[in-house]
Amino acid sequence: MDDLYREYILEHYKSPHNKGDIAHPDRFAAYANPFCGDRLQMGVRLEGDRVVEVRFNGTGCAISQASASMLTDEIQGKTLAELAEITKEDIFEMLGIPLSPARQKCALLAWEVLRKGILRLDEDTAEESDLA
Amino acid sequence: MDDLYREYILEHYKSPHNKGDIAHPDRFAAYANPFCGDRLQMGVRLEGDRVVEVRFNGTGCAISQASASMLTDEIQGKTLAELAEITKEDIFEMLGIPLSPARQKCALLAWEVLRKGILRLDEDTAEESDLA
Amino acid sequence: MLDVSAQPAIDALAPRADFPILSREVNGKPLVYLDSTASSQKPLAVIDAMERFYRQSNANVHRGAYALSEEASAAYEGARKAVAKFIHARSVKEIVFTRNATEGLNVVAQTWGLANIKAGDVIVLSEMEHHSNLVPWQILAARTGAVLEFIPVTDDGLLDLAAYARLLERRPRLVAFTLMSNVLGTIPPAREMIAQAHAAGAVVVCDGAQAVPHLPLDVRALDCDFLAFSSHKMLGPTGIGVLYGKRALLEAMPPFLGGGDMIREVHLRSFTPNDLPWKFEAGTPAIAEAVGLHAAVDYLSALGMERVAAHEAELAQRMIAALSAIPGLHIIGPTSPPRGAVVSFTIDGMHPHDIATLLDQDGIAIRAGHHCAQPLMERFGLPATARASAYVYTTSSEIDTLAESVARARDLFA
Amino acid sequence: MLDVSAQPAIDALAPRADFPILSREVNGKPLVYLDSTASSQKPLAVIDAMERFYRQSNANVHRGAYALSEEASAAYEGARKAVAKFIHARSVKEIVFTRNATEGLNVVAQTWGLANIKAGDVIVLSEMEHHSNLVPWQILAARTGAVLEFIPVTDDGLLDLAAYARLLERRPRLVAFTLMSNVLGTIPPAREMIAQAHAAGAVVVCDGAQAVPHLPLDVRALDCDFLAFSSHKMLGPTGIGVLYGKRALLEAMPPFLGGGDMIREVHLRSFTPNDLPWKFEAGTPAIAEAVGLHAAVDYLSALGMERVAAHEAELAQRMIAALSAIPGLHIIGPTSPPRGAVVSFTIDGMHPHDIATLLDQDGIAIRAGHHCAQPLMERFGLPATARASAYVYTTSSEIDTLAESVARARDLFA
Ligand SMILES: Cc1ncc(COP(=O)(O)O)c(C=O)c1O
Ligand SMILES: Cc1ncc(COP(=O)(O)O)c(C=O)c1O
Repeated sequence: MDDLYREYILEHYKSPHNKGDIAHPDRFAAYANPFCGDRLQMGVRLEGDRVVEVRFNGTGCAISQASASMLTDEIQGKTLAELAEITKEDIFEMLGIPLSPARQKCALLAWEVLRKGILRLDEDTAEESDLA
Repeated sequence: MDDLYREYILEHYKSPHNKGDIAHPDRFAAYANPFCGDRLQMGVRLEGDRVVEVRFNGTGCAISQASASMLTDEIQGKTLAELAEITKEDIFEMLGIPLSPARQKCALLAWEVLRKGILRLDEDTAEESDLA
Repeated sequence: MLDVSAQPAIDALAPRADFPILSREVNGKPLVYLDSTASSQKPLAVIDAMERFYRQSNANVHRGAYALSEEASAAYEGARKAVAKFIHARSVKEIVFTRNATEGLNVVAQTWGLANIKAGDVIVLSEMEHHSNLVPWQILAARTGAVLEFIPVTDDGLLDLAAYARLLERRPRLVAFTLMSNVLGTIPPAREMIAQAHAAGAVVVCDGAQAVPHLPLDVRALDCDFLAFSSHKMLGPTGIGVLYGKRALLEAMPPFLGGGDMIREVHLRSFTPNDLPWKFEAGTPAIAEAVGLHAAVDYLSALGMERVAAHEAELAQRMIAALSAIPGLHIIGPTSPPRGAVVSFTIDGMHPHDIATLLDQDGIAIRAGHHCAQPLMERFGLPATARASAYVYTTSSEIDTLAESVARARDLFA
Repeated sequence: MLDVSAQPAIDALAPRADFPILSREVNGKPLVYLDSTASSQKPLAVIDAMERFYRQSNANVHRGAYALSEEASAAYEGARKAVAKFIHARSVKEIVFTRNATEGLNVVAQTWGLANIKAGDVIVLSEMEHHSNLVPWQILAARTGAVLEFIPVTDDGLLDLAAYARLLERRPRLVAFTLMSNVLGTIPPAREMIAQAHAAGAVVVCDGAQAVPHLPLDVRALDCDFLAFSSHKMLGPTGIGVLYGKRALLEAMPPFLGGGDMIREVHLRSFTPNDLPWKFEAGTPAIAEAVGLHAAVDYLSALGMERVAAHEAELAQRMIAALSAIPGLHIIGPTSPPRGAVVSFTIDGMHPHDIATLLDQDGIAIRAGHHCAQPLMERFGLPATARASAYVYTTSSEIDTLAESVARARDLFA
């Protein structure tokens, strides 16, 4: 049981970092988890192409909330180019817990909002590899 | 093999009775076998409500052609009321051969044209018994 | 917490040995399958019937002039007759095989609906519908300009019948609602609602996806005009469902899909549709699946649908009692009969997904999410619920295991 | 009559013991199954895969936060990947599971078609299409005012390519044709035809119901825009089929049916569709059937589709040689390669049904009728044909048995 719900995951869940709204974000995006419908939104304030403030909001499971909490910690202070380097695997490593495919979707929700919504990356070519 | 294709069936098939067209039929109907798409048409001349002439036409298998040949022999000279008395079972008895469900449809094609097309019977109530 | 062990045990209604999957382990624990509302498990009778079909009688249906094809056709049409009898239809012509309940509802929307609904017509649905009984009507409304109105759901999970009566005053063309909510377990008073709708001049579509597996159902007594349900939720295979429709309505409807089997005659530029029910079955149907559904219907009939309903009513009360004893846990939906054995709940400070994941580690399969009823979640201001559901193979000791595991999960997050 | 015994025997390509039904007797004779064009028999690998799924992993897919549901989802999506690879699609997003080929063709007609076809637009089909590739376009034409034109079939059963070139000058919006005729065995030069259609600005829909089971197929090389086929004709179960579509086209299309799984978000009066391919899969899909299809695709891949095609090419020539030696017998369709191992024939003075019934009494299953291609029958001035077809389990000695039985049947009617 405690494999997944480690102390630090529950802590991030109960006291999430960077949770809330930004009044006038430079970039803002919201995205629903296709697995469960939970919505997560994220806003950033930029100076040049560097994130100087980030907030997320929405309800979600411990995995998605902890992931958003930890990822927004990472985002703070990075440039958009640096953020584009973050991979799925980085997220899994950051969380440090074994995840089933369904829970991986929860873990990646914040990362998806970041990539598709904030960084506005076209994921098409990346997803072409689904036959590997 | 000869169970189904008895001598008399093949004879009716090769030399069908009452095959052809009537120039000015009093009643005329055509119907396709839902099982195979073969069409069979039938025309009758009436005097009062008595059939004085009947002809059928169309291509079909030995079973449907022999059935039409034998049924039209029966029709000749009967009143419409008498014809309405002819049942499916009468047709099977008339043919005198064992028929699988699919071939029963062939055997009954002429009878269906007679009932629905010539006698204009509404079969709805009769078919309600399909849950027996 | 309630001492459930003090209550008399409830055995499974069906022999558990009939269901091979129930002897499986999950995460090192015996499987406790409490997600039959999403899909039921299958008895050997169903699995074997399909296997036998493929090993002995497999062929395409309807047009084969050889023994195997006649056997397959007889098996397929025999399944239709069994289904017709199971729901007390008048004729096999009223039974159309579809892929699932969802397709059945879409068939009505896209054939009867497009032919009969005009701009400004009112369509009455309820707030507790499954997406499959919402989206088809949204698409229809978008195409035709019809107006959708909704029977509200009360705080205790019932349909607001006074509001329904007021909606009927607007003389809707169509009323569509579920005979049992897949989230709340609510069983609305369908017979009265249908009579009222008919009095107001509406055609009534019932979503039977939950009712047909769990309750005795008689379409003649109910008098609904259409009824859609799925095989996979009633012990049968995936890949097949049923649309029941009153014959006169089906006769008057244009066909849905075009192709083999649904035609009587085809020319290059025109066709004549086939008779009922084949008019609505284009292409090679789900033959082996019909055979499996037939076996499922026989299995349920042998158990007796009255007994199935009684078994589940008992389990529902047991589940509600055991779960509501857990601090911070809230049942969403009616807590007293009539209701189905599907129980939604939330726990303060816990997301339903985390509940389900923690239970899974105890071998317990429950569902968490919006259960394809997002508007109902919105109605209750919830992102999701956890949902446990029972069926003929469920025992009270499984319910006890569920309650213990939920209590432990809650403690972890407390 | 040709002395077929003088020719070398051709063994089955697949072990016959893999197909339990082939050891069955019909009317006291060993079953000789020569109707694979209508539906194929199933190897144990397929039957067992589905049985195993129901016994071990059955659950609903996509939204379950428990192990069983994740297993079922992985099995279902794994099948999609296997199918994508089998036809060399670019992505699983291009693979939509349908009930059968027929539904796939209707999906294109009712979504892409209704969104893109306008009054006066030309749709080019061929005279040898199956009803499933005719009626959907007739319905579309009736709704939109589009014009249907047909590539003629020559007396020897080939498409008239000169006439096709002329039809393309009318710049059709859509060209739809079969990659193999289920009556004549004709295999049109699809690659060239598709390139020409694209050059003329048309979107191309291919009916792969016969080609996918019997020929190596690469949608990227072929470059068709849509391709529909059925599992039951390629060793897989009934109840499932596939629609392949190029991603950009699928993305731009409105959804087909509304309901669970095909949505991303639902409100009372609106919804947003899900991503590809789920956008086109409403309701609980044919899960066990996908598992069975996966096993079928693996089985065919292990045999090798090149070898399947070569085996059938040999059997086709053997069948044509043996049958044409019978006096009064006429082969309908091309008599030399490239062609499939489906051979239609007529016998002077005999209706095809009587041929099939007489053969059935020898345990031989062939089909007789219009084969869901009535316009093609009209083209040849025939009410029906008899049709024998071979597959991976067919041997030359079965062909010999066929020819002997046909000769005897003919003698009875002579
Ligand atoms: C060429 C062709 N197209 C389409 C179909 C329709 O296939 P299904 O009935 O599986 O939808 C068939 C099957 O008979 C066929 O042979
Ligand atoms: C009430 C209700 N309606 C419709 C459906 C849709 O059933 P299916 O997915 O089998 O089409 C379900 C299944 O979840 C349901 O519970």
